[in-house]
Amino acid sequence: MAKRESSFLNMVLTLLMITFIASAALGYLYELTKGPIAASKLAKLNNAITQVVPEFDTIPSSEIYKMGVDGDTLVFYPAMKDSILVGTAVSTFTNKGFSGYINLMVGFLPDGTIHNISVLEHKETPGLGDKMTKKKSDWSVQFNGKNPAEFKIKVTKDRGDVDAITASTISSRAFCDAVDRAYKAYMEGGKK
Amino acid sequence: MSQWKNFSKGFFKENAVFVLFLGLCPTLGVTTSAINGMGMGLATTFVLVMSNLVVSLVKSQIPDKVRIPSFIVIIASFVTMVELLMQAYVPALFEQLGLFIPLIVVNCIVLGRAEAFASKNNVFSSIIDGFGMGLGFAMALTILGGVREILGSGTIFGLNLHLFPLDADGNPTTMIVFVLAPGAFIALGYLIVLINKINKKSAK
Amino acid sequence: MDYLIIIISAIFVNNIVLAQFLGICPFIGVSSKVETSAGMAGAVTFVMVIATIVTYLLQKYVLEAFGIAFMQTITFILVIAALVQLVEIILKKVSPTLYQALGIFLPLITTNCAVLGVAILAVQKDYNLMESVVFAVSNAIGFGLALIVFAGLREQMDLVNIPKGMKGVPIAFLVAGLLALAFMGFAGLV
Amino acid sequence: MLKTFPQGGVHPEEGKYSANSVIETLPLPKTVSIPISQHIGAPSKAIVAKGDKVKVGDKIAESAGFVSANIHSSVSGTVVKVDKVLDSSGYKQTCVIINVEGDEWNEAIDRSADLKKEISLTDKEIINKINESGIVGLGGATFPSHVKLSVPDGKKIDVLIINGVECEPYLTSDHRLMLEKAEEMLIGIQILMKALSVNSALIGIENNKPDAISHLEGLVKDYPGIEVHALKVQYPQGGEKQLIKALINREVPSGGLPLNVGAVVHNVGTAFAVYEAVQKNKPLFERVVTLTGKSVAKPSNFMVRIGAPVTELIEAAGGLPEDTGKVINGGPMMGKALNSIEVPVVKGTSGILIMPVELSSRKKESDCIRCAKCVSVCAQGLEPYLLNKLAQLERNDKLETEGVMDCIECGSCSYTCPAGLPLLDYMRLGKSRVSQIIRSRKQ
Amino acid sequence: MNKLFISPSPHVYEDTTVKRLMYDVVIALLPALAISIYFFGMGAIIVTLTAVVSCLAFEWLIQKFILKQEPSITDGSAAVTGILLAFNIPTSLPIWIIIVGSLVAIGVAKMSFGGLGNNPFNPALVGRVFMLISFPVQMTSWPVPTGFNNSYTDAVTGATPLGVMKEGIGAGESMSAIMDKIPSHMELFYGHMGGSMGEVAAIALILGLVYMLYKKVIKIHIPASIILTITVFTGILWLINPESNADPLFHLLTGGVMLGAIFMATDYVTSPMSVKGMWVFGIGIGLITVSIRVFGAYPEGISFAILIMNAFVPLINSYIKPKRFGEEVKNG
Repeated sequence: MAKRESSFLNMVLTLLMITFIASAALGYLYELTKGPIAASKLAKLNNAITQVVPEFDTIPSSEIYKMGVDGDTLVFYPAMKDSILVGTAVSTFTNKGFSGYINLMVGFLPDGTIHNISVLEHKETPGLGDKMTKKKSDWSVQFNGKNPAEFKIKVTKDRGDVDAITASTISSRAFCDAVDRAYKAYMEGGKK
Repeated sequence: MSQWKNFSKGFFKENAVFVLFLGLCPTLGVTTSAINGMGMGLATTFVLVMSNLVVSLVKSQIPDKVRIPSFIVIIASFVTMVELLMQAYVPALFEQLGLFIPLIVVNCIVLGRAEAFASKNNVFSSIIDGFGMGLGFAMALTILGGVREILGSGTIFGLNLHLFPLDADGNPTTMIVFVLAPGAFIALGYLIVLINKINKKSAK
Repeated sequence: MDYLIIIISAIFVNNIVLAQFLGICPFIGVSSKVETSAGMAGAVTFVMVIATIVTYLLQKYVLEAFGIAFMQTITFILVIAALVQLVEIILKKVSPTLYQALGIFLPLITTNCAVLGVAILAVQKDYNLMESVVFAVSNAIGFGLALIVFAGLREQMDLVNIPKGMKGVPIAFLVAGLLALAFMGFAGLV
Repeated sequence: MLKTFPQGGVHPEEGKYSANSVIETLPLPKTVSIPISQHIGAPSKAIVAKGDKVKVGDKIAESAGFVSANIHSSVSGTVVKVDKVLDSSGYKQTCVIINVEGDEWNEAIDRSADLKKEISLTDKEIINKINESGIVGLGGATFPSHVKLSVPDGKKIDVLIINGVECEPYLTSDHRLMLEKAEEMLIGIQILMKALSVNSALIGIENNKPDAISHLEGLVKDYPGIEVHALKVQYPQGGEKQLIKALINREVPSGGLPLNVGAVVHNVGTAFAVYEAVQKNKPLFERVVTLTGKSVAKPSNFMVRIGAPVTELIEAAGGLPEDTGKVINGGPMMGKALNSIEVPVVKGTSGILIMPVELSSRKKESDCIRCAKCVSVCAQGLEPYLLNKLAQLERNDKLETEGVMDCIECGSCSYTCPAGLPLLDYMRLGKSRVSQIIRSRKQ
Repeated sequence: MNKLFISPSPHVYEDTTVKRLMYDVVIALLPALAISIYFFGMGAIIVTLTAVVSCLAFEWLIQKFILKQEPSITDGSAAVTGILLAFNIPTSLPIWIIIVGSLVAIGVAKMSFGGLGNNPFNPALVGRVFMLISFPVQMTSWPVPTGFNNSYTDAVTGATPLGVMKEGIGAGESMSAIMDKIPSHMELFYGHMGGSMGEVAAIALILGLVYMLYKKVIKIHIPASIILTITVFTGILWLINPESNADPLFHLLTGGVMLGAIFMATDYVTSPMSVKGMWVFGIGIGLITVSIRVFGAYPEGISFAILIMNAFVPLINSYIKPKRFGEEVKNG
């Protein structure tokens, strides 16, 4: 088979053809995977919500409300059982992590007590700051069942009640910052 | 060249990472664990095989001057497919590998094989070549990921090896450096020395 | 202040080469001489900034506007490839001296993952146009800094007796590793 | 503060054992071998043949060009042969070998000891006379002196610098000369000043010769325009460029000559030779040579006829010590190790240094630890560690840009290197390669 | 007559050798070692012995079996690395970690580059930073200085003055309140504080400096430029706001500034060759040190600062040259 000549028309046609076929194929695949991608994202979210609030029978991810705080947005996911609010999961954040941004899901009971916390996204140092995730250590369990009204969300070094992760004061401090932000927002107007 | 040779060259003699020093960014970037390395390697293998296949199929239809742009489009399409598929079916791994998935498109191995091999050889050889180079790449990434995981986390494929003494909190005291950037460079440097030695020995 | 954070972060804390592992190929391949490294750094800066601007606009006004964000990879790489060609042609006409200095590096840049990486990162981080430009410039500087320092180290390596097995790429990786180790000290600056 | 050059320098152990030994005249040797090339430039042409009778001061070889010098017989007797003989360079060189018979001097020479102060010759005549008398730089460089005095058109010289530094350890010949022949030397300086038409001459002397400094300071009052300057004891103070910088704070440009900054440098020995040539009509056929060393029985300074074998000097100083390991023609920093002591004294021989065995071998070599001592001692502001490496790797272009040609080969770097690296050896190698390249580029 | 030796000039040599220089450094380190043993007791002895022995052992093993060279451990450089490594770690560090650190220092940072004279980064610091990043918990548990009352395995730990300050500022306390929790400047000067074993006693380190200057082992420029830069930089910050910035003297006496400036930054192999270059090097170290201390995550920054500037040394050497004799005239 002889090579096609590099005439201008040939070149443009070839590129157009390839791009067209590629786009078509991708468009098709996109449509195909759109569903599963959305589903997996939702599953992750729901999973996080389920972890941090007591049992519920509604779909919190469909009843969200938002609140702008500190130049970013907190998202609230109310969880109800038998039409009674059993808890609210709050997606909160901090930029003070050792490697910047950390995204947490904090579950509050209606009175503001922390039910549980799960880490959605972080870039903290493996072996150190990443101990904030449940997978690596039980460190974050100490928040469970504490009400920030009595339990000061600050590391002990900052005269708070939280024991910092050994050698990761910054990550611990950032974690507290995010939880504190969620709590304040929740108490100020996030309770619905 | 026998197809076996064609296939196996990618593992040692022409290993992309250890011998040709290609595709180094993902090699260093994602190999914090063996499983990540393997995942990245397999994703790259997929793109490599598919792009080799398509390129060798259409090679005679493409005018020389637009060869490279055409290859890039073909490769980029497959990369996007991998992106979409991983996002849909292995979201956790996709998150771990992050930026490096779209960056497969600029991985020199892929374009390199398309240009140097697939555009000159028949479909079957090209597929074999893609598999060989891809799996060799995956092997390199898995080895590097494994080494870093063992030293840096004390585990292999997530399995605790109980190599390191525990600290006061009951966590193993591992060499964290190896899961961080410096450890990646250092580990790869020494691995290359080792592989070169082995290659030289086997050549004799 | 935000810009300062972007700048310090990109140059020192999250150095594109030493912490993000982007642009490793030219880092290892081109950096044996300080002068060529400087040329490469110049060319990358040039392309990176333009590419980031163009891809930013494309992302905002085409891909997102039409809901085809999944076409990102394919569009960006094409834009960068075309841009490199364009820059080459324009440079040749407008400033032959600059072309002489940067010319040989331009073709290499298409496959420099740092350029594509920065373009994608700028979009991922949700920067606005000005922030994206600052981000691109800082990353280019970070790339240049790493490249030039590294080239200096490698020039010195040429003058000492490196053990046989370590010569070439392995020692380069080792130096890069120790350089990255040193740069860890910048952690937490932002 | 004593004057000195601005950067680098070392201070080796001085070892001036012969500083107080009055200059003795060495007994006439039985034969002399006078090489026909004792200077930088073209070797001269022998004008005598086997069987010829010569007197002291007779010309036996003729200058073979502008940068060349006449050579005169240092003895009277019969030419035995003109043949290749091993000389102090370590190579066989054409020498005129003369059997000594009596001590009959050429009649033109004024052998009286009277000091002749008034200068009757014009500047042109002086230069001719110096050329005729075969005078070369006696500090060791042996550059024909008349060339230095013939200032090219367009260049302006305003100062004459007289090098009485003698910064080489052990050597004392200049020192003794300044003490014993001071007035002759000063007149010689005046002659040089006249030849160059300058009104000012500065004598630089290292401060470890206070007797010479005060002696000369007392005398120069009668010699207008001549000044004596004490200089810090710091090697290589006697390097031409360093000396000019120290005395008049002018910096000879890289690759340039003292001429470029309006100065001409002559050695005190040369000044004395000029006096003898111009005032006494005596060509250069003898000079002061120091024979010294740690274990030498009688460290001495001798007035020696050119061509006399080194063995005779050694005998006169008490014989070759048992533990001799090395015999050096010149000082320990820049001198040349002799492979035989049978070689003749030449115009450039300022001293013969005998080193005991334990000091003769080189330091054990180890790897460079980049301590930068070589950089800080380099008076030329070079980086010997780098040049050493570049020369080993034969990176000639880089060698050139890093200034290898500026090296004055003073040896301070090798002297100071704690790793015992032969830095100067490699720099010399580099210099010869680079100068070849430069030469071929010019063609 | 004996055969005469023939060699090119020069024929005399200064009586310094690499070995002597290295042992002079060891001697200069002894006062600080003595004070460390006084304050940290058994731990200091164990740590130093472990580090020195393992550095020597690794160098010997690598030279003998991997590089197949003549072992040269008697040149003293491995011993210096060992002592400096020990000086840079807390005295309660587990022995196996010290051995890993020594392997990194000698094996990775030094021998991989071909041994003494070839390494671009200071081996002891590479070892230290490697350990600091790998084992942050162990590397930041500082035994309180209680002499031989301290048990090695189960030392009571406390914070370093810099750590106290960093945390205090983080908690929003004022500098005067923080200073009350920290030993007085006088105590800091003779080393009564928690910290890496060799860095605590400024006075002993300065004594070492004086010895090395007297013996002409090092030049003053690098220590002087580092100390000057830190003084000026922290002085400016302190003058701007003394309530949130510590005074310059505090900065000089705490952390590894003295140890780093006197013994680590002056390492021949990894510092610039020219005097001007030394100034640039020292100023760079000073600036980075203070930046890390004041703005960064680590309370102490001089180790990183020196390593970072080590990386710049080749560039400094190629662009900041000694003034070449006769050069100006040529150019102008």
